[in-house]
Amino acid sequence: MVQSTTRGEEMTQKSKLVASFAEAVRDIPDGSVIGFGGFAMPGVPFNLIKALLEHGAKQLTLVGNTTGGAQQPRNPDMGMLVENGQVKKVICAFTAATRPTDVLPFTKYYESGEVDAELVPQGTLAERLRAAGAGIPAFYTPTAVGTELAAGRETRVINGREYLLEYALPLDYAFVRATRADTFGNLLFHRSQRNFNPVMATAARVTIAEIDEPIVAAGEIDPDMVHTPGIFVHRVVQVPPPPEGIWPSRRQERRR
Amino acid sequence: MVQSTTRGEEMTQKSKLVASFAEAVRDIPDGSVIGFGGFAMPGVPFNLIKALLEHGAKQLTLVGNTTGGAQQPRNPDMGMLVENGQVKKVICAFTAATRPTDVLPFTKYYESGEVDAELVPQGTLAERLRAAGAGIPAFYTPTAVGTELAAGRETRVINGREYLLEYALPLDYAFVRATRADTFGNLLFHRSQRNFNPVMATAARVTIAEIDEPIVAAGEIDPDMVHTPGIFVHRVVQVPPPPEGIWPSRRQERRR
Amino acid sequence: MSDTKGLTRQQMADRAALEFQDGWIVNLGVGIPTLCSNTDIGDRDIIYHSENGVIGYGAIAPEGEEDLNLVNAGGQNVTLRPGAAVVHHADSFGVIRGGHIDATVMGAYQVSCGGDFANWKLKGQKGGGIGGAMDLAACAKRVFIILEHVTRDGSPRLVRACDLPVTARGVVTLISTNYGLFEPTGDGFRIREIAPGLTLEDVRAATGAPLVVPDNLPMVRLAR
Amino acid sequence: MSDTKGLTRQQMADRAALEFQDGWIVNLGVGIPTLCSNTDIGDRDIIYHSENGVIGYGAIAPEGEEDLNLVNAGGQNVTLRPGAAVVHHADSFGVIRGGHIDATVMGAYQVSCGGDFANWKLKGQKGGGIGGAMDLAACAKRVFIILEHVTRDGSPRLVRACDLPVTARGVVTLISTNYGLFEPTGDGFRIREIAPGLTLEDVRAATGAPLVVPDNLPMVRLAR
Repeated sequence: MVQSTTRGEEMTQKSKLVASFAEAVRDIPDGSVIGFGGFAMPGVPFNLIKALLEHGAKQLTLVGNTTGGAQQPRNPDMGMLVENGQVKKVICAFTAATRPTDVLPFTKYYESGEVDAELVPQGTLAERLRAAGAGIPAFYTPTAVGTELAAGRETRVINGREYLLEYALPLDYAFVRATRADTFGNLLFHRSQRNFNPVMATAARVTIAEIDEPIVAAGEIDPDMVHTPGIFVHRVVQVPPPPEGIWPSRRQERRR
Repeated sequence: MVQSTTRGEEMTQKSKLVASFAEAVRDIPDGSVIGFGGFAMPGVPFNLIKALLEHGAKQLTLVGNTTGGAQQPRNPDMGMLVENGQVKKVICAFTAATRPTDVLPFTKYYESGEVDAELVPQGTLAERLRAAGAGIPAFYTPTAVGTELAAGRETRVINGREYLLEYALPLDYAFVRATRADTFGNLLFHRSQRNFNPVMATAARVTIAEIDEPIVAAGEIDPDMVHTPGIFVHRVVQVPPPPEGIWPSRRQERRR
Repeated sequence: MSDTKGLTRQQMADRAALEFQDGWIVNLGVGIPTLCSNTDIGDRDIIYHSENGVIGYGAIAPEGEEDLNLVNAGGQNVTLRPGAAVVHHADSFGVIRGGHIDATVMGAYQVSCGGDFANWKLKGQKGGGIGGAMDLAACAKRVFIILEHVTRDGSPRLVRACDLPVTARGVVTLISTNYGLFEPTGDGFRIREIAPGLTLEDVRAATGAPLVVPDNLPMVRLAR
Repeated sequence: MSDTKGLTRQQMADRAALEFQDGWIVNLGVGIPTLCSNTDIGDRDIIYHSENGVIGYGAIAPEGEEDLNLVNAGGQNVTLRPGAAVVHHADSFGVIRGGHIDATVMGAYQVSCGGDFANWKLKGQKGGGIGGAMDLAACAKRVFIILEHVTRDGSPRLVRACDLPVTARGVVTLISTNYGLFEPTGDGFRIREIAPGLTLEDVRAATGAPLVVPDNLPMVRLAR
């Protein structure tokens, strides 16, 4: 559908297409810092998380909005890596669910001290990742000033307002999910599937993407329409149809 | 061509379409800080600059990559506003041309002290504008450390490297040029027309956009494909065909 | 919901939503605030923003027509209105921190008369659930809080000082409870409107700081 | 160009370009560096980035086929290669500052043996032309400088210390001049290759800091 006016040879003959999720995560060592796109169901790299569960790397630091598991049905999430004993620390915007009546599977691991967590406001989390990708080592933000999260930390008054110093959050690996990709790794997201995925991709040394639609040749995506440029993406894997591949499902509401 | 799956009423019945460039700039007061998109020929809001020349607002601070005028043919540029006596200060990445043999019309106004200038590395300029739009009052960057531009300014060592503190650069008005727009102000840029335009739009209290293609109804642009969301755009003006409207032209190379 | 006095949850949301002005960009938190989008506010156009980068979402998607890649901040499958745009998470919080949100509506455990509020951490809890609340609270032009006037055990939620960890300080501009509509004044709460079936003494007894009462106290307005 | 000894401008660019490795992301500055894209480096794929947000541009557009909204950093109408992407200026400098540029190639007035270089301001000038040079110099993985070995009046451009205001300090990794290929060592310049027709004594006389000379000094390599 999109029209391309590119010309000449592809920028690289070396496709970034990887045949399986297992192969895509095989080299991830113990101790890695891994970021996960996704907000609620859309954009979560379910299949890569499943492969990482099977891969078994340990002492991981996970970065993402939430550890998951408050909603049913439950697809692979960061919390499962915790339950599987692979995780040292989680950096996220929720260590407990939004509604006090919900229980995140992760919470008990955190409360017992088995797994560490760093609780970060969602916008600060997104900005710290963006900063890491954009070479900004630190920045000031009004968020969390005057709260427990700012206790003992450096603040600065600028134009009469107090701001909190925050540092970039670089990743070793990012797992993302996109709708469309070409073999060079250019990505397009559909609707709110985008969320954290583009900033995770820029913050990581190695970005691995699982892709909904058949992966196309470089040149098939209009350069103006790319959400994440291929230079930020290192491996792309095609999500197979269900049940082999894991896809977003309709959420079961508890109250109707 | 783009497919829309939006539904229901438009978000606002109040179109942002303004009938003329003169009307779009009419309320700009003396002393305003105005940002201009554009890098070389693409994305420069020629028609809005022309209207501002005719409007005559004075004591302006202009923000943009360069003041222009090194290349022929010369279309309306920031330098013309300087020559027209409307400008107090320019914040830009060039007060002189890249090639020492080129002469910018602006340079003599700066050298004589008639107009002030703040020389900012191009990436720092873009990031300061982005910061203003994104509510980041200040940030650190490795750029310009150890140079004359950093003399006497605050630096900070983070993870063993020295960084320079830079502040957000908010604008009163931004002038941008885009290829496509809807009546809600959502913008699409073609190729390198994009450049500074999206960051100028987010940094400004009021963004005025001149548009190449016929302006479409809200809902005609795929929400995934929007480069600048309409919430950042306040007035859109259709560029008429030449000669009434001013369009990018082929550059005349001096050396063939 | 243990306290059934006064307004229903939808009415509390309605009263807050009636404050929205034409063209506002509004962010609705999970829980009662999401009900604000059901309120009939006439021909005023509101642009709903959610933290995950959706600008201009509309009604909940009809069953069977959901786009599973399109949710609001509460994870519900929504629709988009013509003119909508999608951005990534860092840009979405750029919209918030950049001061482009005219009003954010959130739930809370407590609000103080100094405009502080608490909604991310329970007493004695390790960690909590912040989400986008601290960003929204610190940066939106107006912070509206909707909450039940008292806790399940009858204690006031409108207090002199929050004893729970705060989400932000001095930011709340309006409070809609089942007992009425309030504004923090610094020393107490100005009651702007009172819920039907409640007396001023009922409200006073259930509020943890002095009430500032106007000469004529209207009932809560629920229709435009 | 007043000094016609040694390599041509295209040859100086060719020699720098031969250093590019497969898959590198490269930013070419205006002037001689743009000639690097003409060099035949075989089947090595290079992704060219320009400051205005174009990732993956290709050859100069044929006359009559220019897209007037598509230029490189020098303002020339270029083409895009399949797989190209366009981003805005802040994101484009995110690519640069984020350390994603494998090599930046720039012109300069002077380079010091400590790896400093100067290319934005002439002596006594008020202001100057920085553009993206300081960002690229501070953040690219490798900084290659291409310049004429001596000034028009015969003074060395490879010096102990720059007397012009520097663009960045200690960043230059490779220098391609019409006299040969050099690397700053801190105390001097290591000559890696010498241009045909020049003697070591010619080079030494025209260089403002000690030369470090290998046992076998090859001629400048101009083909892959």
